[in-house]
Amino acid sequence: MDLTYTAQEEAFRAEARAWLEAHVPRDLPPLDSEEGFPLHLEWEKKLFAERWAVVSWPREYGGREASIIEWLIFEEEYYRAGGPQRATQNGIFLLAPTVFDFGTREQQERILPRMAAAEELWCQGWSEPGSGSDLASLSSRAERVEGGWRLHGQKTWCTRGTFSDKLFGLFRSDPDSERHRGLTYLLVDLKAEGVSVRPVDKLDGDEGFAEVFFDGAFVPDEDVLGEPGEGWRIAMATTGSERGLTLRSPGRFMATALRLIELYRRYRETCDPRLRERVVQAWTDAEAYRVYTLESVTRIMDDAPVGSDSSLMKLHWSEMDVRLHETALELIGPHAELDGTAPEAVDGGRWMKGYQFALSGPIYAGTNEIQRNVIAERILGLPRR
Amino acid sequence: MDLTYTAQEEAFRAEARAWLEAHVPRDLPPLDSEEGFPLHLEWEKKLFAERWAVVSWPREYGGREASIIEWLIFEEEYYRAGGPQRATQNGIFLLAPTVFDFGTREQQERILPRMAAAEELWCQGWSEPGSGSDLASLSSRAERVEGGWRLHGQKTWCTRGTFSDKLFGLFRSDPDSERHRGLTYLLVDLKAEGVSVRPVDKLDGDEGFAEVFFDGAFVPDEDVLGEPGEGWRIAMATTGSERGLTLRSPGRFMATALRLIELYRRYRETCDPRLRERVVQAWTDAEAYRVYTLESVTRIMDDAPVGSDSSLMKLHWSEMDVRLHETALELIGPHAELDGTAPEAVDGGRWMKGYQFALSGPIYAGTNEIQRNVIAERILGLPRR
Amino acid sequence: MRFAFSEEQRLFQEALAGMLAEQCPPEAVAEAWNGDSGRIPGLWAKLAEMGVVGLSVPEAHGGLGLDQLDWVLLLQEAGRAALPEPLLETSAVAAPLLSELGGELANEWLPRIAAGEAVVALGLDPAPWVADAHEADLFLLQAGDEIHALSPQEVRATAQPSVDGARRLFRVEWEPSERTRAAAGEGGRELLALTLDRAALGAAAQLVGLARAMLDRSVDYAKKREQFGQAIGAFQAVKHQLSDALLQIEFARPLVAHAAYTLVHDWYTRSRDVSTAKARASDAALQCAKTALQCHGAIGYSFEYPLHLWMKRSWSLAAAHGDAAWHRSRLAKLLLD
Amino acid sequence: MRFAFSEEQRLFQEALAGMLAEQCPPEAVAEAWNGDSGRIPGLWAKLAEMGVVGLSVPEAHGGLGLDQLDWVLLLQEAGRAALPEPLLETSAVAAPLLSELGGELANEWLPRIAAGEAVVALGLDPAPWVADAHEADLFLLQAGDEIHALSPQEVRATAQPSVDGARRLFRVEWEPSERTRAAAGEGGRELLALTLDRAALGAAAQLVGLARAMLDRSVDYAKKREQFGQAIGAFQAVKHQLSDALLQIEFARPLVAHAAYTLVHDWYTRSRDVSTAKARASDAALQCAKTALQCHGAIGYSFEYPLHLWMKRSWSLAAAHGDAAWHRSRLAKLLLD
Repeated sequence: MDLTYTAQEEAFRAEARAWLEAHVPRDLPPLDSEEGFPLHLEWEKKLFAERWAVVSWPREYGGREASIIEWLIFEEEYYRAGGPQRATQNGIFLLAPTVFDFGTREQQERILPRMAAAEELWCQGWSEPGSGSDLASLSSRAERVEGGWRLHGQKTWCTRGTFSDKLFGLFRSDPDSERHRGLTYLLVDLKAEGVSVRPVDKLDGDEGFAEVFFDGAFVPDEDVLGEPGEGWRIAMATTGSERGLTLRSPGRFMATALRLIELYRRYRETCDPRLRERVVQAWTDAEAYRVYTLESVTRIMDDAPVGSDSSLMKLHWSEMDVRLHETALELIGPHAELDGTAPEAVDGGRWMKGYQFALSGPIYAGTNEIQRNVIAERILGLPRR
Repeated sequence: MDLTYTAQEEAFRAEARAWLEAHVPRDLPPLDSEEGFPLHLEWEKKLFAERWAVVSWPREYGGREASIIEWLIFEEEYYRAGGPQRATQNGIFLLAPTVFDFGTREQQERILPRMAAAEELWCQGWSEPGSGSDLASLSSRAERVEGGWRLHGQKTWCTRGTFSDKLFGLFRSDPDSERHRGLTYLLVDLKAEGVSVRPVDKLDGDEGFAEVFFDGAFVPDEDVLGEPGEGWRIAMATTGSERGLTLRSPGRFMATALRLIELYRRYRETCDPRLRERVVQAWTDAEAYRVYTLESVTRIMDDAPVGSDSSLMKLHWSEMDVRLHETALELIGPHAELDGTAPEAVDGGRWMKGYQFALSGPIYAGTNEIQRNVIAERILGLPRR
Repeated sequence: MRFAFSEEQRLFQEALAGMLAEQCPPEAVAEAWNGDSGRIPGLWAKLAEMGVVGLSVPEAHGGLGLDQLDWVLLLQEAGRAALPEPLLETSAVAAPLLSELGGELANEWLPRIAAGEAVVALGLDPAPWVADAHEADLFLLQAGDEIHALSPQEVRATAQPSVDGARRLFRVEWEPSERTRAAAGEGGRELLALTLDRAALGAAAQLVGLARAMLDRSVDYAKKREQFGQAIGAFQAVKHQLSDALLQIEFARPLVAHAAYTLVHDWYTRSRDVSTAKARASDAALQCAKTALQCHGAIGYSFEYPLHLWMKRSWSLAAAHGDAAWHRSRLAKLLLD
Repeated sequence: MRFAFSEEQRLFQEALAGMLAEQCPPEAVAEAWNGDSGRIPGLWAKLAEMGVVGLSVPEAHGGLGLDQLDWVLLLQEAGRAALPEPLLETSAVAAPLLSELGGELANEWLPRIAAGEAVVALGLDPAPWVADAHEADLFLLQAGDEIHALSPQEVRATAQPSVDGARRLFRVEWEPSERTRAAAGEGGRELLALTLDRAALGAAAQLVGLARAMLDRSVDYAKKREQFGQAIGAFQAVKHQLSDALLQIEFARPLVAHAAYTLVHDWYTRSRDVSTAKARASDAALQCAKTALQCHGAIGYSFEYPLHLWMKRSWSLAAAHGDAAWHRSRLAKLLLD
């Protein structure tokens, strides 16, 4: 056990901190809004230009070949400096790991740098109106044609779909197949003929989702990821691997916990005395996640199977995020309900906005009910039924 | 809406309070213990002698024909005065309602007065080793013989079985039947030949349970309650009726909440400040239960169906009881773990003892998981599967 | 001892529920939130016609002369429908306060309230905000132990938009003066305490209705939505969450009626009972909001689906007139000190 | 950065686990609780032989000279087996304290501890109780900033039986004197702080093991016990309770190792990390106790079934050396003030 950072890691941290403190933009409007989106893109391009967009990627794709520990350090520093949610995150965190593992060299070269540079924005196309938690029940289909596939059907809850250029998702390519079989992982151009995108606003009123309709849109063979019919296996292969970590780094939650402590210091004289303990509890939530991640990452470095850790992590971060924000809202009391546009909104309304975002945590990426089933069945070995 | 008590109800309360304050025994050893049991019996006999044992029963069986409101008042006063758990409770609260509804006149006359006078103590025989929550899976059987039935099999978790004279329970009288059919409700003499009783100690070390083994014990026809084969319907008929209320009256929990407030006053200077809110929350739990019961009782008086209220009430009281005791244990901090025999035990160790008892609440009388299913399916109308 | 509403009270509730089902569907609520006033055009007049707006106005002033107990079921329905009208402040709280203040103030304003022609904004501790200032004809504002009555011209109101689009909140600045003073001293203190209890209780009643609406909608959705080959409502995890939501509601609901009774009869337990009701109703609504969203999944998170209207209204009313923590802290003083 | 125990540490853990599986089965624990000493006859000697008892005793005094980090996995195993021996107080806490006190005290007692021939009782704030006074050969007791060393003849011990039959607790009365004083002033304060951290951390490690044992036993039971025609572990409600229990354990477990590391390396975060670990380990064990009982049902409530041994031990250790509230209150001072 050695919990000190190497000189190289410390140097990496110092460099990241210095650059981020100098460059992180303040008070950007929300990413999911008309006015905020171009400013976020600009920030992504700046990150990429200085090789901070995808630190763990190969240099040829714009990265720094950072170790996983360095990646954790970067994340800590990014959120410590107040960096905004990443506009490229669905690409670099959800799709890229699969492209690295299953893409051809040609696909990697064509897709990854443009994704990291925010020249091409990706959205996911997992859910369908009838397929939420039960992903394997999807029915959007890909019909085999000369040189490619024609798509029919509908995807929904495509995060930031209206701002995106491309969509990745599973399509039923074998019409006789059922459940997990006969699905193909396709990369779809949202500007192509036969694709239409309809915005769906989120709880907080921002334009966060899209529905995407396919009416015979064509996808060439070069945009199949992995083997046709193997989509399920390919999509699942990267959940629970080291990449399972990437979307929810401890840095983000620790930064929120530290902001909560700041908030407590401002309200300590007037707030309910019991909130003192709640703030402490929130910090221990974030600290537990940080320390758990260190252990997990060590197992990854040892090439040990990480297994269903990702389900435990998902439960922990999603429920912690709700508690963190609930505590903040209780601290600010009657100011909690104010919209960001209110002159007296605390911290620009970020806590209510953050709460609404946090509430999606237990729902997306596999509801927490599903995660608890997974833990019970795969880790504890309880019978499926 | 009229929440005042009538002059008659107030007079009843005054009489009960005066008598109880003068007679309630202090610091009895536990009911489920060798030394405590005879003292509790003595108390029950005193209650009966003065017609306080079963206030709502007909006068001919030792009651006062008290209204249900008066019964609630009696319970409030009983626990307010510090009255102990009722040694006769399994008889008077669990069996008696069924005897009133389904017993013959002869059975009522033979059974009820002796039960109320604590001359004959009853224990329940619901569970079997393989049948806990799934009561309908029971397999102890009653074989038809001349003039009665012969019993074979085993019952378990018979509360205070070693101290009891009689057992009531369901037995499979039709060997070809399954689940809820073919069961007969029998009243069994525990001293009869072919019955053996083995004590099973509880969590807290007291002799609380018994296993009862039947090896051809004979039960005469006069000890069948209701029709043979109708046992399930008979046993279920009184759950959810007004009698569903009787075992857990609000008076008991309000008395505990008020004792918790006393405890808080003793420890307020040294305890964690957040416990102040927890104590308040515990009191509102008890108050909510009291007020809910007033509403429920009004429905009963209006002959409106009470339905699955009893499941909501069971969830509330059982989880409230655990919270009440957890709060008390946190208040007394390092003293919480002391056994009642420790010289520095707080209040004779009643809080830890009470906590251990409270922990059984979410388990017995239908686990809280089952109750939640019942609420979802019968009240909310969600599909069974 | 009889804990039940009267037949008459039930019938009034049903009538209001029926009217709101027609006049205040989710689409109308959503539209109101986006509108300038936050209201549904014409609905206030219909409520006045029905007698709801003037429920607490004495008959002599054109109202029904009823009390807080008569409000309970009606405000529950208002909550259930997420009614975007100033029913709580103007009708359930300001009207009885004006009656108690009496004199010119009562004579001038009560008939107008009953007729649906006047909206009253209230500025009461502990809330820093004044709702409805954009449309108020009269402001009743607290300064210490005093109550002041001001015209819209005498206050400066700065909008402080809430996430609840129908609760138009404002920071109101104003100067107390002898001319504006309507009550002071012991009398002022007592009236303010009573008014706060009325307001908190009214919010609690609405929260019970909101919670129930969110639960009912979730139950309906869980019966229809299928995943893994069955209705999600057949999954035990969903069942238990919804059962817990019902449990919270059912043990808050009678407390609201109970507090209304002790308020009307001025029992010494009045404030204790109101705080108990408001604390538990707030908790119930907040829990139901989370449960409803979780059982709906992504659809509940979309702006097009109306669940968020109920959720935001719950967040807002749970905070209004003292949140659960404020009321439990008041309870602690009453019970423990 | 490498967050993993060494191969050696893992092997030692396995060896102890194997030995305890044989020597410390639930029946032996139950018997120990009923016995005069609360111990399993002969087990302490075997633990000494294995090197566990003298783990922290310097090699020069016959021990293994290892540190708090080496204790983590061993104390987890002790917790898992509900080991009824004074391992925490005598071996994991008193031994390093005696090393630090040094001099005659160390020379006299450390070899005896390593040989399994001496038991040390500790009286440390905030605990009002002293464990093991009935069999202690040496008492190390706190008086303000001072540490005093006393013989059994110099103290009056009154038994204060705990629900945990192996934790023999006592109220100890004694007089501090110059003769008994082992440390004072700044040095005393520092040693006491370090010792409290060691004790709290040791209790936390045992609690993690206890929690895991209760979970494992519950999972096994839920796989076998059938109701309504299926194993109860197939019901989603049972699955989710057990998943939540695992979640609590898994996010407490690494915190214990982390705190052990910062304690050994004397990072400035030491007390913060220990309090985080103890608070969360206590919470996890208390939650697992409740979950285990609920998933077992009536059988778990019976004295014959050993679950209650683990539950009571959890209640006792969750309170020992500062309960969760105490540690969160300490954390609040460190983080917020």
